[in-house]
Amino acid sequence: MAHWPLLSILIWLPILGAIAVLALGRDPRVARWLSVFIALATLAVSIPLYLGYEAIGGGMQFIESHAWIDALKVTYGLGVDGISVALIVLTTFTSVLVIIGSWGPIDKRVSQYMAAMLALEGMLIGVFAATDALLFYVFFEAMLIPMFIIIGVWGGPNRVYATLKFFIYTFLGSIFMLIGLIYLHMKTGEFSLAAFASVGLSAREQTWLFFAFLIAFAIKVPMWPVHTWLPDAHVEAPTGGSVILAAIMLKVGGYGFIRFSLPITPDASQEYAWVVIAMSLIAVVYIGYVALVQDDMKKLIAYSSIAHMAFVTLGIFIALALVREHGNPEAARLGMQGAMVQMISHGFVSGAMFSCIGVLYERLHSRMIRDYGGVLTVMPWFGGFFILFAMANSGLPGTSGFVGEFMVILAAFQENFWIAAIAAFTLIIGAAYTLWLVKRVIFGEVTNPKVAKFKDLDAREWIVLGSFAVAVLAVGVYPKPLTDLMDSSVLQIVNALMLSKA
Amino acid sequence: MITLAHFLTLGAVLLCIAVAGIFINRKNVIVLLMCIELLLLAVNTNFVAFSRFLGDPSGQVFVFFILTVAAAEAAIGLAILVVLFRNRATIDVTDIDKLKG
Amino acid sequence: MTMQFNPADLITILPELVLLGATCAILLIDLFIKPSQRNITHWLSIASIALTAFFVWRGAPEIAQGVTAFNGMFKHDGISVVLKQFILLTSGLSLIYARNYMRERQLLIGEFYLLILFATLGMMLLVSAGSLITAYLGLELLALSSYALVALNRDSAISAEAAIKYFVLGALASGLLLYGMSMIYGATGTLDLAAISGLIGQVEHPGWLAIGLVFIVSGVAFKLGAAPFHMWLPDVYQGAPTAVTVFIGAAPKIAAFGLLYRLLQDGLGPMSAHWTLMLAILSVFSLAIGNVFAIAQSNLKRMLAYSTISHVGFMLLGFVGASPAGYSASMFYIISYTMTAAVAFGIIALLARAGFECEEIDDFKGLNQRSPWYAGIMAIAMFSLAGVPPLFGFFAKLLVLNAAINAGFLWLAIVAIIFAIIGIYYYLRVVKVMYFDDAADKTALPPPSDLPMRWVISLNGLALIVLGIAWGPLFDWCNRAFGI
Amino acid sequence: MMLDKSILLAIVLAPLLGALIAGLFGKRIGRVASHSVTIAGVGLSCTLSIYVLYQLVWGGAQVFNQNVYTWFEVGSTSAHIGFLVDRLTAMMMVVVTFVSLMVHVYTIGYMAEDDGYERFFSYIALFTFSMLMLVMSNNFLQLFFGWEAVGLVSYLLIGFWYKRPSAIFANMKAFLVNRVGDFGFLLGIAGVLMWFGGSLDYSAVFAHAQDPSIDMASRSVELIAGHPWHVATIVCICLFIGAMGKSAQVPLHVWLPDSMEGPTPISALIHAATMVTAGIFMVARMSPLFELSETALTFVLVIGATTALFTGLIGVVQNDIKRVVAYSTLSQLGYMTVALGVSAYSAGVFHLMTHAFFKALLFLGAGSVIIAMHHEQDMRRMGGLRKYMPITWITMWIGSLALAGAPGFAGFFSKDAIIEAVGESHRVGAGYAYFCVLAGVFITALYSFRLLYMTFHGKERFVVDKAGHAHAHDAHDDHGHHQAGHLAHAPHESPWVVTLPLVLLAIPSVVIGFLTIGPMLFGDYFGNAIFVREANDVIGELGNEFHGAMAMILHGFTQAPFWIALAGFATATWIWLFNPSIADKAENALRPIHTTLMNKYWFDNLYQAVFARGGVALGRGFWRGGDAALIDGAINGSANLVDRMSALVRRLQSGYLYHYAFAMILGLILLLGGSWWLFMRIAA
Amino acid sequence: MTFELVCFYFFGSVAAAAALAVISVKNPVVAALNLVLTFFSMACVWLLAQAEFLGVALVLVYVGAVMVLFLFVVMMLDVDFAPVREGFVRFLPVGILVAIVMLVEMLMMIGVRTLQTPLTDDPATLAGMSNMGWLGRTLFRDFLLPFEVAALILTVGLIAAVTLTLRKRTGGKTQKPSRQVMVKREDRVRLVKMDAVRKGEATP
Repeated sequence: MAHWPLLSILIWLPILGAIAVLALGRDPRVARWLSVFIALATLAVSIPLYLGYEAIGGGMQFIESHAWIDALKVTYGLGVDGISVALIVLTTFTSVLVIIGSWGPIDKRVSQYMAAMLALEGMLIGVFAATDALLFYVFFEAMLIPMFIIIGVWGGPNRVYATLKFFIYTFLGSIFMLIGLIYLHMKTGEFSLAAFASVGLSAREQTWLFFAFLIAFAIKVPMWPVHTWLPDAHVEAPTGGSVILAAIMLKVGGYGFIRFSLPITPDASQEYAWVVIAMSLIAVVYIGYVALVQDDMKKLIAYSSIAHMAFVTLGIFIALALVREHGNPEAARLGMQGAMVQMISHGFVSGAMFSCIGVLYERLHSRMIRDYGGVLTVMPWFGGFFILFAMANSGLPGTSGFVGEFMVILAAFQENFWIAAIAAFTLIIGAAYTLWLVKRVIFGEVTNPKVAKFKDLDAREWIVLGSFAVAVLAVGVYPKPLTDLMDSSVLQIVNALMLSKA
Repeated sequence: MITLAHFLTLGAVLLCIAVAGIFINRKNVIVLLMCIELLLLAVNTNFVAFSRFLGDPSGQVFVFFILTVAAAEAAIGLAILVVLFRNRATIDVTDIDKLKG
Repeated sequence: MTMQFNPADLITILPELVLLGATCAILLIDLFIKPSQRNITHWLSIASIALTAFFVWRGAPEIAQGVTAFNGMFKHDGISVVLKQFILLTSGLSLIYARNYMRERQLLIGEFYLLILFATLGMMLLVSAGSLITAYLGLELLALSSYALVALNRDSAISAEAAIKYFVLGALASGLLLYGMSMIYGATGTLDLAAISGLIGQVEHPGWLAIGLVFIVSGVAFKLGAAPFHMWLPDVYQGAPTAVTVFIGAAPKIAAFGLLYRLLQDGLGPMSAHWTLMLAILSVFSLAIGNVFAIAQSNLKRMLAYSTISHVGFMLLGFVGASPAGYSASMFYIISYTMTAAVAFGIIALLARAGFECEEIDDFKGLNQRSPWYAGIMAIAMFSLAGVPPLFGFFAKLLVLNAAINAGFLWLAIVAIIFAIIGIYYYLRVVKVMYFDDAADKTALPPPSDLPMRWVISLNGLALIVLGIAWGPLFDWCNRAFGI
Repeated sequence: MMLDKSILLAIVLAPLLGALIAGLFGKRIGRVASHSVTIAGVGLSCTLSIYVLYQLVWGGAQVFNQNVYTWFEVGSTSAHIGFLVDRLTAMMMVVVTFVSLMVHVYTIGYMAEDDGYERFFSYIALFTFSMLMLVMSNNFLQLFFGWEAVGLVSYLLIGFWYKRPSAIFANMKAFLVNRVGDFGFLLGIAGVLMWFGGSLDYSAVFAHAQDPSIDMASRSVELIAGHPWHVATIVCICLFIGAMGKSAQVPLHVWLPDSMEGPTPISALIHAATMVTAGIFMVARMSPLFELSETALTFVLVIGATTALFTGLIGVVQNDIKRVVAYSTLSQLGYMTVALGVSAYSAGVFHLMTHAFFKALLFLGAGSVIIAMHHEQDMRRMGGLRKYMPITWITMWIGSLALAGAPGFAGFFSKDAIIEAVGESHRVGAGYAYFCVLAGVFITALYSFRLLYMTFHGKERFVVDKAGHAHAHDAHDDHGHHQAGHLAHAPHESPWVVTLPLVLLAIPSVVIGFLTIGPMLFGDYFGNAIFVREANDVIGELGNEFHGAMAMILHGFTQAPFWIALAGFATATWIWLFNPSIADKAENALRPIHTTLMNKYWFDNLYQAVFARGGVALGRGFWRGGDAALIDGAINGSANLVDRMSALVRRLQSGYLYHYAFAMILGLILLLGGSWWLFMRIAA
Repeated sequence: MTFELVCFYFFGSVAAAAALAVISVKNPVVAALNLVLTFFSMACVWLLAQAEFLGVALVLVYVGAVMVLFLFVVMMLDVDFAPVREGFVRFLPVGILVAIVMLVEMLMMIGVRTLQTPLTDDPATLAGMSNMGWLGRTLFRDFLLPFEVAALILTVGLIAAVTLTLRKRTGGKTQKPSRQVMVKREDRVRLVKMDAVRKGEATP
């Protein structure tokens, strides 16, 4: 199977599928079935990728490289290491659930919606698979278009503001990165990430490149203080949009830090690691408190996403600091692994939470916490799922939510006690806002007569939430396969961090 | 005795008058067209002078072409003017402000 | 220096001769056909353009630096080949997009075709100008036709207004251009561009060169529509009949690029130290003014006009390096821009109905519900103009930014992207209106009657994607034109 | 010989399996099947636990320490799931599974009419699983897993009646307060990983701690520049904060009383016998670490002593029968902690065990009373129940005597040992602790017998109205639905499923101490499961005077604690048995003290005000002020700025030809000037 | 101060003055006549530079054709005398200032002060031919292509002018006998039935 261009198939199958859906999807039923079929096919293709990937060694594998633009030495270069494989599988897995989940709620212009989703999937896979900076950038930017449409067309009342904010915010970030990439191209004469990583850069160059990348990825993650687009986008987006956004798109930011900031500007990253770490810690506490007082479920989860993604950035830059300042690669690996596991886990958990909210929204068409209460009485199964995911969200051991945070905190402690302490504060604040949400929505007497009429999960919702639950528990109970998948890749990155460039 | 400077100065003066005429003018468009003719006149003076002082004919030939083009230009300009007048019943510059912002 | 007329020269200008002959033939034929048979003129014009394009392709010079004719007054090289091909292409497109619109307004007269053909001829001369005089005459041929085209709708007050503004300012600009030419001529004593660039080294009055350069740059900036010489542009784009806007919005920009290159590089190349700075200043002005003014617009044609100004600013980024790579980037940019603008204006023309111009942005409300296909194409055009990958426009931006940064104008590149971000907003607004808002009436739009137009504009729109993914060949072509 | 891993796995997984079946398919398979399957599971693991204990103590089995599977492995850092089964663990396993089994049986009767029946069994079985994972763990990760898992189950069980606002408030409160503890606990674990040899396995960590070549005791680090701290102190205090949360030590005790919102069996199992003692177990388990830091132990000591006395005091004024027992639990946990504080780990664990039996007994007894009173929990509406429910009455007496430490009863031995250990200790704060524990004895006796008298003796303070059989048996989950103090029909003894566990628990409450004190405290029962440094070995010193349990009883009569307890008993009898009016008089006389106690020293109010409301206020501030005003303000502001600028400048495009021309000429002049300047520069 | 210089100054100043008049007088007709004067004097200036042909051509082409066209249009449109707008006066100084600045910049860069190139003798006569022949030779040998293009430009001008201005008369009254004979009574006469007017209701 190795001789097949698996990655290209993974990227283009959904994108071409999107076109097919647009073309054939006049009848919504056709559109739905076709898109599910394509998504499943993509998932199926991603399995040999996972199986075929040799974790030992951890270098780039499934490499495809064709000249794209000779004049600029731009290549259509694809390749994956453990990290990419994990994220790609996450993408294909989530996309299937998202599309299944969107069957009910989306009733107008179904084919366009499904097509947008599929195109988005393909582009996301492209981002995770690209080894050429320009290719990466193309996918990185292109994915804004379908998301823009998804939020804008199928979104809530304030969708226009939200989607414009989302698009311009993200575009603003990435375009500075573009300048950085061009500059690097000038230095190296090509666009391959490997070349960028190996080229020597003066401290000054590294500094402004670092910040160019930081803006791009910090907005994507998003990190405090450039996070405000996320709550709006989430609140207005349709359920599927929120799930994809939270579960995968945010990961692109963290992935970017690992692929760009660290290897290309290691010294600047070291010098300004404190900036990122500070931003992350602020996010944990500040955003935690903000989440506490939200009265809109989606907003609450959106904020909790920001807080959780803060652990990703924290882990990454803690790792850097550990290597550079303490010469402690072991702990650095732990931190980096933690960041990665956190990404995957957050993908499952946030996706699941948003799906849950979608289930409720479908029934009551309100996201306001105050409209609910006592849901457990009428929807026992749903209540069970919700509590499970809530627990995962508050990082309960045995769920995936715990693993990453645990690793990151262990690593952070070795960098600095106080950093670890502030990070560990999430145990309290995270539990606080999540359980309060559970208390107000799931528990209690049924106050709203509409709620009393709720039906419990139907088969479709069962599949979605069930799959998420399995994933959450599997990673929580036995994370070793995941960490093994990424371990040697992480090792390579950490080792690369040791060498200075200036 | 006449030097090149005289011609160039005269050309520059005419040019500036013409240009000033275009942006100072608050009256009707016809005067603008006249200013354009002045402008071309200034240019032509330059060419004539240079060609004369360089002893190279192409300058004067250029002037010849400019005259030709200017004639065609005037024709078209006046035609447009007529169209404008038919639509607006005025050719007052200050009234031509439907398109703005 | 005088030399005899050399018949071989006729071979060199064969494409122009073909077009000229065809035009004259059409002029005569059109006299004898009934208005109902205008299609004959239509197809004849398109055919003649295609034929010309064929001869341009056949006559492409083998040697890189190209061949000259008529004592170097006419220069035929790789650059002129590329530019001519796209001038012809865009002119042909605008003819196709125009027919329906003009017919519905009883403006489908033979002169329309003649003027466009003459303008095209003028542009072809312009881009292969080897001497100041050829450049000037080509320019005037183009300009005079354009003035007339803008005023073509004789019963429209705003068309007339646009035309008079265009005319007066255009004449002023060519006057300035001429003055600059006169100073250059005075300093070097020749009108031949190649000779000029050779002589610049040893002129006794460099001041004349400087002043000539300034006037020339101003004149060309006007034709390009670079701020602060841009003010005619919004009014003309808005005032002209949309079909005409399609034309003057596309092809002449390519020609203006050619003019800029011929005069500044071929002629005044050695003075690049001067003009790169001027162009940088113009570029900043254009980016700022174009993007900021565009945001407030409610008329789509006018908004696109301002966006044109900003794109000119972007295109100039390629010139600040005064390097072949930069020129080819600019050429790529101007090509991508014209292709995209053709789609945008074409869609407006396509959706317009008799008595309904469909040029207000609000006219596009809910287009996605009424006609998803054309909404999609318009969206593609908008995203391409905004410079979102993987569309044509993005790679054009990439190349010019690359050129600017390589030329050491990092600050300029950053200014450019900052305004590009501002620019995103108004392009997205169009998409927003088409996709997110609801139409006043949900009824599906009847597909435009003009079948060829539907096909061509669809292809044109898809080309923006195809050229976005496979832009290599075009880029190589541009590079080869500049001998890279 | 070696213990068989599969047995241990069976012990752990049997309850889990039961829980899953009852949880997922409960509604399908019905009530009987649900409780049978869970009871079967727990019963199995109980028997196997006893077998394991037997093997370890008499069968001469080795300590079992193996990993089951690797959880994750990153470089040299690895975490596993594995079991460490030594006698300490085995003892805990037996206690946990036995009490759990009793509670299962009891529940059949107690929850008979609740529609959450299957769910309940699933929960308690799940709890048993989690608790076993906790105690059997051989590494910190799994310890933390169990730690939080029992927290989760307790959360679910406190909120079992999730429609009651009070219940869902209490369970959230419990979870959050525990999370505060876990916050410290997690940092402690991180510290262990960093400073104790980079491993999470007990064996490795302890080995590192005891390695003389490293001398961890004196290794220190500067968390705040210039203030070196012993790493051992930091780690131990962090870990103990976790214990404070789980074992409800002041100031993290506030959740335990509220947790009585849960059904009584839960109070017995989780909030008395097992979960809350996890902290004690953990510290005992970590004895090799705690032994490294005097400071940490002092901290433990003081916290424990404070808890022992002051929470007991609250118990005296409570009228809710369950709450009285709850506060007594707090106080007893304080005793255990004190024991830990003076390095008498074995005493602490010993008290843990005895306490587990008699406190479970008391809770279940209380539950039995509550059933009889139709979920009336206020003792002021009880009295004279002894004739209605003799078994409960007697077993409650036994439990109370054990609690009060009547010589011979289980509690006597353990508590006495602790008190004497404190007396022996020379640790800083030992004096304070000694006073607290002695005073605590009096208080304990006081509230224990107060409870008995108010409930079973004296005149009946409830009315039985013959009418209204209609709502005699309706849902348990809303009590006090009928007029207070009115019963549908006369109270009667509970069914056998309720009384049987009472009896079965009463037996160990009497004898267990007598039987096991020898080996456990002064024998070599724990072996090296618990490590005490020579200098701190108070138990060892006590051991010198120990001549058998009988002698200890006799000796006990001559000791202060006995007389103090007696005094407490006498006071209680005098007041609540013979002339209750005094109680009210005293109440009025000591009004300020009484209010203080009634308000539990205002801890709850304080936390509510500061953390709950403060947190919300802070969040609002961040949200409205930070996100909305500052950040979005800046962003939308700049957007609007561009808009307004655009609307403004577009006027420059005036539409007048001469302005256009003027702009062109200005541009021209600009370029001219610029180029002139440039030209001059180049010329020069 | 030679005679030529005197003439130059005379004609030059007249040209400049007339040009100023062109842009300043109210009446477009006067403006046009001033323009004519400017052209005349400039023609003379050119003659001073021995550009006889162009001088004459200027007079013929402009004064003879273009200016007449201008006057014709002015008359045809009978534009009224535009009143001077208030904006004008306020703007005037700025305008003049800008114009002067521009002039100064240009003169400085041309460097007129230092420029003392003397008038050499006529290249045409050196070449042994008249100015006209001199030009013609160049024009038809070297400038063949431009010459053709110029022709095209004139054509375009022609086409454009015609297209824009020529229009079919609409509303002209012509007889159509065929329709006249085919007319029917119904087309012309309509019988309207009205009920009689009663007293009181009539004439509100």
